Amino acid sequence: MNLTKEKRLEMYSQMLKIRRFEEKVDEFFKANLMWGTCHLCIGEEATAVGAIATLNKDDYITSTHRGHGHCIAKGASLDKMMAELLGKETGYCRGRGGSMHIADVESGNLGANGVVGGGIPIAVGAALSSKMKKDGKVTLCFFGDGASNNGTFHESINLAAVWKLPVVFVVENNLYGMSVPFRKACSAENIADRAKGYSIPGYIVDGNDVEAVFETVNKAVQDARNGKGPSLVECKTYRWKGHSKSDNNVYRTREEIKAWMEKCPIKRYKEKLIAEGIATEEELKQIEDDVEKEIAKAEEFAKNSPEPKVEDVMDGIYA
Amino acid sequence: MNLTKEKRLEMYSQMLKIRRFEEKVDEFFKANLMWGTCHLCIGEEATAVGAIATLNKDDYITSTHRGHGHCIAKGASLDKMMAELLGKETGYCRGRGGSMHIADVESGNLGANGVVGGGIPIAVGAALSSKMKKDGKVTLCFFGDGASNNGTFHESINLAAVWKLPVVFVVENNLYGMSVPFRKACSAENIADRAKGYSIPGYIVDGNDVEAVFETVNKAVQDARNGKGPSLVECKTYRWKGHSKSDNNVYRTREEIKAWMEKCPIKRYKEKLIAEGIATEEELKQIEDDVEKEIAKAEEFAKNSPEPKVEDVMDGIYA
Amino acid sequence: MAVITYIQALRDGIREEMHRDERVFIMGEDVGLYGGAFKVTKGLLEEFGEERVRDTPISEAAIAGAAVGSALTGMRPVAEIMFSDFMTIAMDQIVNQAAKIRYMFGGKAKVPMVLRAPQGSGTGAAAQHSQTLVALFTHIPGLKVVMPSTPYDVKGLIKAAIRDDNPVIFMEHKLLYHTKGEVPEEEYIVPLGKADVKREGEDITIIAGSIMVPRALEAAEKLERKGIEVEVIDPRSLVPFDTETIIESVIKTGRVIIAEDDCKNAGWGAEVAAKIVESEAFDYLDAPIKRLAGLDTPIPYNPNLERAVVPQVEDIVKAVEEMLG
Amino acid sequence: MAVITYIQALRDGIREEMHRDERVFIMGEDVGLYGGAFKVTKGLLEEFGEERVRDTPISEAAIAGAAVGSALTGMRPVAEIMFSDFMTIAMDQIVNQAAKIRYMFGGKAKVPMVLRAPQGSGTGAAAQHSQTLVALFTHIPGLKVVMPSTPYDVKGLIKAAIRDDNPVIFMEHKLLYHTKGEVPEEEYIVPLGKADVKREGEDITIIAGSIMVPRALEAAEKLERKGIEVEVIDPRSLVPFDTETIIESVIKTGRVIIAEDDCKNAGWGAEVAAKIVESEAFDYLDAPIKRLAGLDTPIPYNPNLERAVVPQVEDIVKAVEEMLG
Ligand SMILES: Cc1ncc(C[n+]2csc(CCOP(=O)(O)OP(=O)(O)O)c2C)c(N)n1
Ligand SMILES: Cc1ncc(C[n+]2csc(CCOP(=O)(O)OP(=O)(O)O)c2C)c(N)n1
Ligand SMILES: [Mg+2]
Ligand SMILES: [Mg+2]
Repeated sequence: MNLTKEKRLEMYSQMLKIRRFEEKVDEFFKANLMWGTCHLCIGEEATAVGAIATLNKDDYITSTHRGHGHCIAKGASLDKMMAELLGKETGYCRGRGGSMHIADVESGNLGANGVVGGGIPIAVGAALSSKMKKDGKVTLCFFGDGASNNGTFHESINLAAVWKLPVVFVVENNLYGMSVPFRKACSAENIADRAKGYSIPGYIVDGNDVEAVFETVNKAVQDARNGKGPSLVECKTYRWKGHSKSDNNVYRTREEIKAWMEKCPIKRYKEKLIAEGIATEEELKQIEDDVEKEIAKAEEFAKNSPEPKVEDVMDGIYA
Repeated sequence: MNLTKEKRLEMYSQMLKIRRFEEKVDEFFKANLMWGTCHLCIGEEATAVGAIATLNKDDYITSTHRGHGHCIAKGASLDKMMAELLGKETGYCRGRGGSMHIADVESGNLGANGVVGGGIPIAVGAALSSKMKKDGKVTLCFFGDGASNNGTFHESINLAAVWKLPVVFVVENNLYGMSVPFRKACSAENIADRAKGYSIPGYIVDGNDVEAVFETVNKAVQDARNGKGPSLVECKTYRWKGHSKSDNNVYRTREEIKAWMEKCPIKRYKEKLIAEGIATEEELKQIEDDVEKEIAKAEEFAKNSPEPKVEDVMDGIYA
Repeated sequence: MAVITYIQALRDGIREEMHRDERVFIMGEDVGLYGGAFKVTKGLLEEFGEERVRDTPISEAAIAGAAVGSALTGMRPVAEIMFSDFMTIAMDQIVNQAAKIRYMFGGKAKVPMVLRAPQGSGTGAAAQHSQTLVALFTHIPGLKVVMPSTPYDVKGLIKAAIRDDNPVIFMEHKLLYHTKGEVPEEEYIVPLGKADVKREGEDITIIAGSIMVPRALEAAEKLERKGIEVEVIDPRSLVPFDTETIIESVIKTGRVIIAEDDCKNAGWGAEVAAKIVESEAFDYLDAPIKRLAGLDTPIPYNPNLERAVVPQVEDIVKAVEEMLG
Repeated sequence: MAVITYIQALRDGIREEMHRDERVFIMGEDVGLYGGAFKVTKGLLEEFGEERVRDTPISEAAIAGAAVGSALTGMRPVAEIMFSDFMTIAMDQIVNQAAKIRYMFGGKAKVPMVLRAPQGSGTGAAAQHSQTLVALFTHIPGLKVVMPSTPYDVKGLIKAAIRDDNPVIFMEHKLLYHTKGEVPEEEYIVPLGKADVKREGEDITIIAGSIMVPRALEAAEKLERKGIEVEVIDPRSLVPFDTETIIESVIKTGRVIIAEDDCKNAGWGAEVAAKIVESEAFDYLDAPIKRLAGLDTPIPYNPNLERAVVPQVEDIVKAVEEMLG
């Protein structure tokens, strides 16, 4: 692995962008500016960023209900994301989709998904396209530990494996599916253990270590691109916030949350970058300021954007 | 394992009964006496018999579209089975179900199933009942290699494993799901390899060796009964006939079929019983004659039974 | 009579049945400690323990299938699907197994299970969490389909559903959960298949279900002030369906609006309309039947759009005035 | 014009589209060497090779989902589900993904896929292999739903479906596969959303779909001998639906029978009935609309029972005579 300084700073910037974006969304919710629900990925930034950093610009991803991080890492415009969250016409989905459906198919983001496990077969289909078109693209398929117990996990990975499709399954194991602990829902010791049942490589990686995620997913992506078929990468991580806005976190201890917050992927990476002399405090400060500005700009864009017209409500059902 | 002579002869008798029953059904089809379709299990008798011989009378099974063998091994009346196949009022399902739906819930046969993989979660539910009622029963869940790629396989085994339910999953791997060879449909080397992904024992057994099947399933059943949770037993076997009546077998070679016919589970067991001095030719002949009579009686019963009345067609939709 | 919420009444109904019959148990995603996504089962884990209040993995097909299997073998499961949209994942188990087993088995087995789920839009949850799919289940013989609109009904109907020996699809509405109403202290049952005249009137019949019932009643009050007497009938259960009560009302009023919040095309109101025109009430119709239904679109996220795609009180008022005007 | 079978016409349509557009490909269980359970795709593997004619595992959700994903990224999958009953297993992918993606994504993506399956009873396959579930899909905005009854239509409609940029549910009927009809040598398309008057008549309109079309035509012939002129209309596609053609006919005849072989309750005919009574045709109705539909029961195995649960030619004749008599 040869991560350039540029790539590293880019990853740092992306993680920070995700963190600040999510904090802003949380703020919007608390201020009753946002409608519906949403699932923040604070604490899990390294998985999205490390994994997606391995891709080419035109590769595909499929994402989940907890998908803001994936979008941002895939290079989404914060303006359009924020506008979508506020239900505006300028949002990625013209205000029709909201948090759980942000997508940008043109740029390879095949969409968040409100159905747990619902995106996994779609990723397989995208990889099938790539195989048939020989376009050299790889699809990264994100899902959670909870989704790994859904039938789609099984059918999709099996199909991808028998067809040797260029797709990498990235499971973000944050130890809970909503309130249910991993151990009570999943019979596997590690989700990666399931890989053997599909004769594909299974990897376990520290999901809070962005470079470790990069390294492992990168190997899997290269294999996929080289026609070696799919892999399953399990990233062990944790979400700091409740499952969704309405969650009062009764199922976890303060201590557990605190312990994981100490493993903050962003703080950790910052320390590493400085300790290893890759970047100076000032350089990182500059990045932080830039992110701040981008968030502020997105907020403004979103707030100043027009609502969709009610008379256009039937637009976009059929092509 | 201590198989008594009685048990062994019983198993021989059962296998033979299945073979002759299926041959009779085949005959009915060729004579246009039967309606619909049906899936014969000729060649696979040892899996049904060996597995079900481990059960108590009141234990449960769930079966498949290829289910006649399971029914017979569970002690079904051939009269009522044959009557059902002929669509008669005296059949197990009063002529409403036919081959793919023979069931006898009272006696623990929770039914064949026309949906591949459809019975697997039902087996889990039965085992859940047993656990909650503490009735000490075990459920044997049969399905084919093809079904092991369906989402229900995954969801059901996972659920049974996390709840440690008394159920044994018996997959009859006959190398084909309809026309599609195992290797092209299933990414696992062996289906039993998938057990690890659920942290349960996985066994592979010669499905044409009735005592080997008995031995392995028996261990799994004892474990289930003793609260140790589920296991997955893969029986390697083969069907001699086409997938269903309309199958012209283009996807298999004559040689392959012939090679497997030489591994006939019944012939093999007969030779063993005689070679090991467990039974005499005469004793086995007696069994064969008894089976013959039972089949003839069932045929007569079925043919002489009345059709259901058309005006009763709406009976039995709701309880 | 105590005035309690729909959710409380529903929970009380389940709780009472669990006390009455130890075969009754609950399973679903996050139904235990968390009390369910909408808190319907809150406190039941503490009361009945982990054996009878079971958190499941996110495996809808296995949830429904385990319900089928346990019901078939003597238990009486009440399974929650977190959003009715996800019943699609369990659709084979519902449509091909639960609904058909009894018939396929010659009437010799039974599948006494309840599958509960919240339906409907109005919470900003967008297209995959807001559907009203009740019509799909209505089309499948072997299922019963219930859709209560008040605290009184939800309690009485959940008890009837749990006692019923057939698979019952029990559709709650998210926007009803926190509505309040009178509920007797004494035990009662609301039988499946009995419509309820929520309000009597001579001028027009509104057949409304689920969230459309309070909307129709509110509209009726507004219309009363204009001298229009609206009869509001809540079928409560779609299968079995109380055609009789509806026919009677139509014969009386001669005018019908069917108010539903699902998509109009092939929605549950279509069947109601068809039933009416096939009946003797046809000759009494003074105007074409009107279905006031959701637009045929996935539910949008934006609140203004979301509100626009299902009928609101003012739409009902307008439709009545148009029909009478 | 050549006289060929429905199955041949369907296969020809798929083959022509595969030649025309290399993005079109086939997947499903046993669609390759075996040619599909009903042999619709027979010979296509030999013609197009394994990349474009793909045997899948028995994984209906993954089949539908892979279709969605490949359609979303530029391919045009034609996926076969072996029996339409098993579409229930793929229901989330159909209802929550395929149908909704475009709308949820703000109209900025498209999902051009076809999901084909045989429906209907009459083959002794019993309750889990004989359903007509077309009404379920009709209720889901974002899907198109097609149900061809003749060799001519099936060819023209499969071509239109493959060229359509939306997910199309394409429901064939097992009993139609071996029926024959004229099919032009030249290329043609039957547009989605256009009903076809299969026979003109002045006395009564029968709206029939799928297998009920030949039955209605046979009944019409019998009735002609008794001096009754029946108009038979085949909607061909349920979504989009050609209301206009039907309204016109009803206005002309004043009498309607809807002939469907699915279960009556909330079947596709309910929506047709509702559409008629909501329209200007209401005032022209000389009699209540009659739905001649399947009984509300799972399909039984015994052939006499099986035959009894769906309308046959003689039932249509009788219904017409009753309505006119
Ligand atoms: C099929 C389905 N079932 C249930 C839900 C409700 N739900 C939304 S997120 C969630 C938990 C998902 O857990 P996991 O896959 O681990 O992802 P995480 O939320 O932890 O990121 C649940 C149960 C859903 N959206 N889809
Ligand atoms: C869900 C589903 N998909 C497809 C079918 C059609 N079908 C019936 S049996 C069969 C093959 C099953 O293969 P396997 O599970 O290996 O059992 P086997 O027939 O070999 O005993 C198929 C595809 C079905 N009945 N159910
Ligand atoms: Mg999780
Ligand atoms: Mg097999």
